[in-house]
Amino acid sequence: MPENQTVSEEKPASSGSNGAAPSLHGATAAKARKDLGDEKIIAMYRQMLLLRRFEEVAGRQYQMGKIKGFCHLYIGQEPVAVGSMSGLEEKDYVVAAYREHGQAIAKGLDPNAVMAELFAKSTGCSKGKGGSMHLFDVEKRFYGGWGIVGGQIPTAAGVAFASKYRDEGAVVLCYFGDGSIHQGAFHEALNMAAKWDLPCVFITENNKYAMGTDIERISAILDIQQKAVSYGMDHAQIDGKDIFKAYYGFKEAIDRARNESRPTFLDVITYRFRGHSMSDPAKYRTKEELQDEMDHDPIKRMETWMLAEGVIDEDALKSMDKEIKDEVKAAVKFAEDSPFPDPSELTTDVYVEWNWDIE
Amino acid sequence: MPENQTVSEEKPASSGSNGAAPSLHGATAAKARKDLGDEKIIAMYRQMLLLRRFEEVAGRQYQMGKIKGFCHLYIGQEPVAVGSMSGLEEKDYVVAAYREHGQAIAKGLDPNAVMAELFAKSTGCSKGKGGSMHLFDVEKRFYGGWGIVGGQIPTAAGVAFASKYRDEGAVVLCYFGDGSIHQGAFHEALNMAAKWDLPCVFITENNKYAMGTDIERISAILDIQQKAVSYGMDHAQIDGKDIFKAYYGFKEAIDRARNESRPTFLDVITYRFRGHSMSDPAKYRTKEELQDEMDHDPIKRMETWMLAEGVIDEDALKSMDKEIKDEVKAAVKFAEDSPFPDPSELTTDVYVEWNWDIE
Amino acid sequence: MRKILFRDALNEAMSEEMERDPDVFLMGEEVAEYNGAYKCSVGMLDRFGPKRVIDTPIAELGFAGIGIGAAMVGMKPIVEMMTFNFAILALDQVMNTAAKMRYMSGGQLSCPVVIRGAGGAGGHLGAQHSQSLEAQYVHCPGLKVMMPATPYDAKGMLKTAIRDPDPVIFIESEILYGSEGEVPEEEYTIPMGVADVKREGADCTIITWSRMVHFSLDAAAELAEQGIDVEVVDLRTLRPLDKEAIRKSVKKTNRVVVVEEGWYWASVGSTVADFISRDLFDHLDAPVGRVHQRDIPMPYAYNLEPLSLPNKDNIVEAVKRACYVD
Amino acid sequence: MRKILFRDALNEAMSEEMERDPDVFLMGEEVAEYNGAYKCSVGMLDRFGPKRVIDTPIAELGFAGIGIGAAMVGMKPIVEMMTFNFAILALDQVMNTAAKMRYMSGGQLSCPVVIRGAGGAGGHLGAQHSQSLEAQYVHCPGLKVMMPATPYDAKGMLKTAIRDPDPVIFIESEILYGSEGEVPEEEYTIPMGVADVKREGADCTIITWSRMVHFSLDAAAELAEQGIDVEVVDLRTLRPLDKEAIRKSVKKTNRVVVVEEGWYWASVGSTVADFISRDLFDHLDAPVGRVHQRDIPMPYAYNLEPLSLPNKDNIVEAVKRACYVD
Ligand SMILES: Cc1ncc(C[n+]2csc(CCOP(=O)(O)OP(=O)(O)O)c2C)c(N)n1
Ligand SMILES: Cc1ncc(C[n+]2csc(CCOP(=O)(O)OP(=O)(O)O)c2C)c(N)n1
Ligand SMILES: [Mg+2]
Ligand SMILES: [Mg+2]
Repeated sequence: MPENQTVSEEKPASSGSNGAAPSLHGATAAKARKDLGDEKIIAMYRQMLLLRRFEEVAGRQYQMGKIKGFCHLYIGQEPVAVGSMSGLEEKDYVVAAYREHGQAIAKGLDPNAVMAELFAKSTGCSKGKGGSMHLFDVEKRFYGGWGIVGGQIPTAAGVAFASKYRDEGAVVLCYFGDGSIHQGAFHEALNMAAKWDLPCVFITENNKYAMGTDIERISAILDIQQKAVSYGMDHAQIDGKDIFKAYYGFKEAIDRARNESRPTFLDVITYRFRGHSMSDPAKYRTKEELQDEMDHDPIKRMETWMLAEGVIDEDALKSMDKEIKDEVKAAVKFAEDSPFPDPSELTTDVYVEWNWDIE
Repeated sequence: MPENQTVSEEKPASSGSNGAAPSLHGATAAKARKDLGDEKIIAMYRQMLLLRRFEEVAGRQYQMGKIKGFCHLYIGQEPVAVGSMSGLEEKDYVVAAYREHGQAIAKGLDPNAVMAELFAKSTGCSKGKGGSMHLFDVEKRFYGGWGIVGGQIPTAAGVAFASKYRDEGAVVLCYFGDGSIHQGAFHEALNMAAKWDLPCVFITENNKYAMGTDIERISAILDIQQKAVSYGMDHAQIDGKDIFKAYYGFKEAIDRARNESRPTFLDVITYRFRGHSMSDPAKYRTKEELQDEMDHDPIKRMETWMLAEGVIDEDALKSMDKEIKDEVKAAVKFAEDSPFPDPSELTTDVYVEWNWDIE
Repeated sequence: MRKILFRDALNEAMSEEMERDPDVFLMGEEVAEYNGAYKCSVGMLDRFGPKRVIDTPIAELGFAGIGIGAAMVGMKPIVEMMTFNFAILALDQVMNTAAKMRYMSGGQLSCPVVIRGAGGAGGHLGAQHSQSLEAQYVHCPGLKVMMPATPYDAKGMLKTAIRDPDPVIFIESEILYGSEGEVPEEEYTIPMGVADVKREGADCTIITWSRMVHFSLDAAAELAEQGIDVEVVDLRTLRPLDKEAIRKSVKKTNRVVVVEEGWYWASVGSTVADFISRDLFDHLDAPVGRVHQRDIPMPYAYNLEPLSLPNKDNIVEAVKRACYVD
Repeated sequence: MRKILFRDALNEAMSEEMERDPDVFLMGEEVAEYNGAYKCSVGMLDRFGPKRVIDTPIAELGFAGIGIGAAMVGMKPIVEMMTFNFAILALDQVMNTAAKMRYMSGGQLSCPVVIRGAGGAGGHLGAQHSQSLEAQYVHCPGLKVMMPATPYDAKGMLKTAIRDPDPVIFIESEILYGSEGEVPEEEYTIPMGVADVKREGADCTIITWSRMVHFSLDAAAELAEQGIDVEVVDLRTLRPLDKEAIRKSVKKTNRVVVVEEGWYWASVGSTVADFISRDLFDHLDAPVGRVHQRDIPMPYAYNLEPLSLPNKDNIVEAVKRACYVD
């Protein structure tokens, strides 16, 4: 085993791990409670629930034709965004793919602005010009939103390069799917990130599928953290279905980036409950597999644990859910009430300096 | 250590291994003598010498302005081409980069046709249209000759794909430099070659430099055979300065491709004595390093061994050298005497079917 | 005649050619088990098996190269690009390998590969997913480029492309996959490099291709009501260009508008317009008109997207301008 | 005025801007320790250190992306492509990231990156190394494209490109690196989008750029002897196009030839010719002439290569044709 492999003391809940108790692993959770305190833990739960409710509503709005084009929901993967960003500082950067509503909101984007973006409204975080796949918020240091699989990986390394060059002490989290690791862009970027010690965490959200393609069908290896061996890069597999294991796994990588300016490659085991996009019936997986995953819904598992441990009670949970639902409803109303971009917006924002007539 | 790593019993002669005896390693050479017989061994030596003399003359012809453009000499790397192809069958394919005079001649291309190609003559193996970087001979199953670093790697995998699809039992040898392994094309091709069990041997001619860049300056790892771990591919490091170690190392990979239809990734340690191309003064390496390598000239080492073992005597060596020099001289004369392509050739060979006027 | 969908016409073309020639195979992302991202290969995995209908990883440069390499030794690969937006990643293999191998080898080999998939704007997919990139291929000698507008053409042209001994780039409008049209049961092919007059007319020629053929026909219908009789020439093949068809039509009408879905500068439309302006200089009664996408990345906002794309009104206007009518 | 080499003019531009602005850095293959494959960065590693002059692996897509990513957060990277033939591999990052980020983010960010390096035919380098690929960039909104023809322009334009807040593609003719020209000691810049009349004339306009400016000037000298007074307009910036400069010259001469080094179809020359044919329809006394590379991959054979490239004779001929002289 290569020296720089990080081994988590516990095995991640693999997809289809039948019969596993629907709660979080005791030891890690207990440690987290001590380290983080109940308030922070409740905030993390709240954020996961917010992502969930936001996405559920976005899905419905899509079906009603308010959101168009592609819309890739994050439902099921919430512990990845929330677990990774709970250890982040404001100055840190996030770069993501097209399934990025979760990361955007977890990085602090206003749900109103995200919903408005999906609705193609001028109040959207990208003024309605980006859409679901291209959310941006420079103030929150959230840099997209990529439609080209793997395209964000070199670019994120470039953001990390800048952070290091300017001595910002800021870390970059770069998210991508398991399908992206076969792209040349991944490989080229990781070699340079490792050679140049860039403060970047490369996060594979390994939800097992790239559209309809099971990773087993197209990847020559399944323990994909081994990809990091090619670059002598630190690496780990993370249980992305357990918010606390995720938190600690990411924390280690983030600390390494911040304190040692060294990148890490993470294979984060997760699962998406919905189809690839709104138009995907997801026939490539069995009902049993999906059901089993949903039985181990990471949000439900956290809830069970919180109740059992007395971190929160049923009433507080209920009122939190209501609050969040209202928040999401308000986001829809905000989006609904906002104007579409003015036609004059069509030809702005192409260049910073642009004093010629187009065409 | 991953299971599928092949370990050669002896360490390769690393660059700058000062004081090592200028002869071949006894055990492997002795075995080779038994396995191959003296005739074959002399033929292998003869081929190395042919490549050497051919290149020396090509270099001079370049300086005289007979050869133009880029011209990348293979001098020093001869055991790689000869060692790998000595285990090959006629039906096997070779795909190479731009430093491919050596592989072309080792694969059986007529030195006359190669020299004529460098001279831009219509009798050249590519009718003068390809040049030094684009040698082709479809009959000999030699498929280029690539100017784009790493571009030949997916294409070679495609040739292997066809061989497997049509059940040809033919193996593909794909050669590329140590600089090429950072290209996305390398990574994408290796994943598919491994996943699809393509009969391809991926050969890194690791001469330590990519133009002026020492591999240590741009590769995150130095034991580059570890790159194969990403693809669960068999791999080995080969001493490409010792013709017999090279022969056996390649043989194992070729057999694996032929008999099991499985690819191998090889890190072949070699060294180029000349600059990157004719215009490179190669100031990026020390005189001592170069001198040390030239003191261990693989051809000289084989010569010493053959004489010591009585495989051949001084006289035979001398007359062989003269014969080869004459052969190369004849190639120059052939090239010199051949006509340039007719101007009408300018617009042929663009398409197979082409019945429209150009422009 | 029976009517079938555009995507099914492509499926028939591929399936018939695979039946005919064992060297033909299909590879790409999601082409096998998923039946194609746009369902062009429905049933083909079942029919031809995994040896000939092959799912790839998301590695456009790599699998394009594999297809091209297989073609170099005589196979007839069909390489599906999920969309041509992603084919930018494979452009090196297309331009530097497929297009040049024959020339560089002095004619020893050929690259009979078809690289096909969706092009153009799909509908509210944003800037990275809504590009008409045919210019990249038309620019490059060694390639042939085809873009069908109807199910009938799609089938006949794709069969021709598969049989062609040279590399063919075959771009299908994403929006047209679901369109329906007449396609005979009997076998037929449509020759490379031959345009088709989709509507005859006397007053003005529209030169166009792919999805814009339909926009142009709509515009022609509207213009007919206003007394302007428009001829619509569907180029079908963009490289080589059917110069004779263009000459014939423009010499008749003396007025011409070139309509394309993509951007304005260094585009296929610009080169067709340039060809006409120079070759038919003495036959033009008005400057060549052009209709095209606005010179901007595509906005997601679904109120803005239609303002960026060409539409019937733009075309009507451009034809009127060419006819000096207002 | 002092005379310096083209490559040294580029070096001065980069060095002065790096001195001026700590956010400017240079990265690419062989730019640091080797002083540049074409020696454009001689001494820069020594002067600015390895933090700001960075050798990369051979991974064009990757390091272009890193440069672009750094630009997205406000740095000013100069990314050297050893030649633009290899930049095809990086085209996705250029077209889908650099060119679109500002638009997709609703104007929140910009990508002030310069991607520069050698373009055009170098001299007997064969098909994969001898391509003029500016059309790929001119086609794409969101990019700016500059191509200097003289050391003076090279320096002033590169300084402008580095300071420009948008992504600039800056292509230098490989053959011109060793050419000499006057360059003042004092600081100056040359504005984006402004063409330059390299020779005034009354009878016919040549529109051209980069290396072809010199071919055109040679042709103009020969034509002058034959009594034809040619104006040579060097576009310098290809995107945005200096339409006013073109209009001004063509309105004066009423005849025009567009000369480019690259291929014919869907090219920059075709779009410039198209623009002229349509915009200046009533001012043209002859069809726009075009001179360009033959529509084939570049042969290595050094007797054939000159037959493929444009040359003085082609240009002379085209101008005469435009002037109806023979
Ligand atoms: C370069 C490129 N090729 C193909 C596509 C089409 N595509 C969009 S998403 C996707 C699957 C990606 O799967 P994965 O990386 O696992 O991410 P997930 O959807 O699971 O989050 C594909 C093939 C694309 N957007 N870009
Ligand atoms: C894609 C691409 N980038 C850059 C170049 C320029 N170039 C030509 S050879 C070379 C170095 C390659 O080194 P290596 O792969 O080690 O092969 P070697 O020359 O040592 O045989 C470079 C950078 C190229 N030809 N193609
Ligand atoms: Mg996935
Ligand atoms: Mg090397």
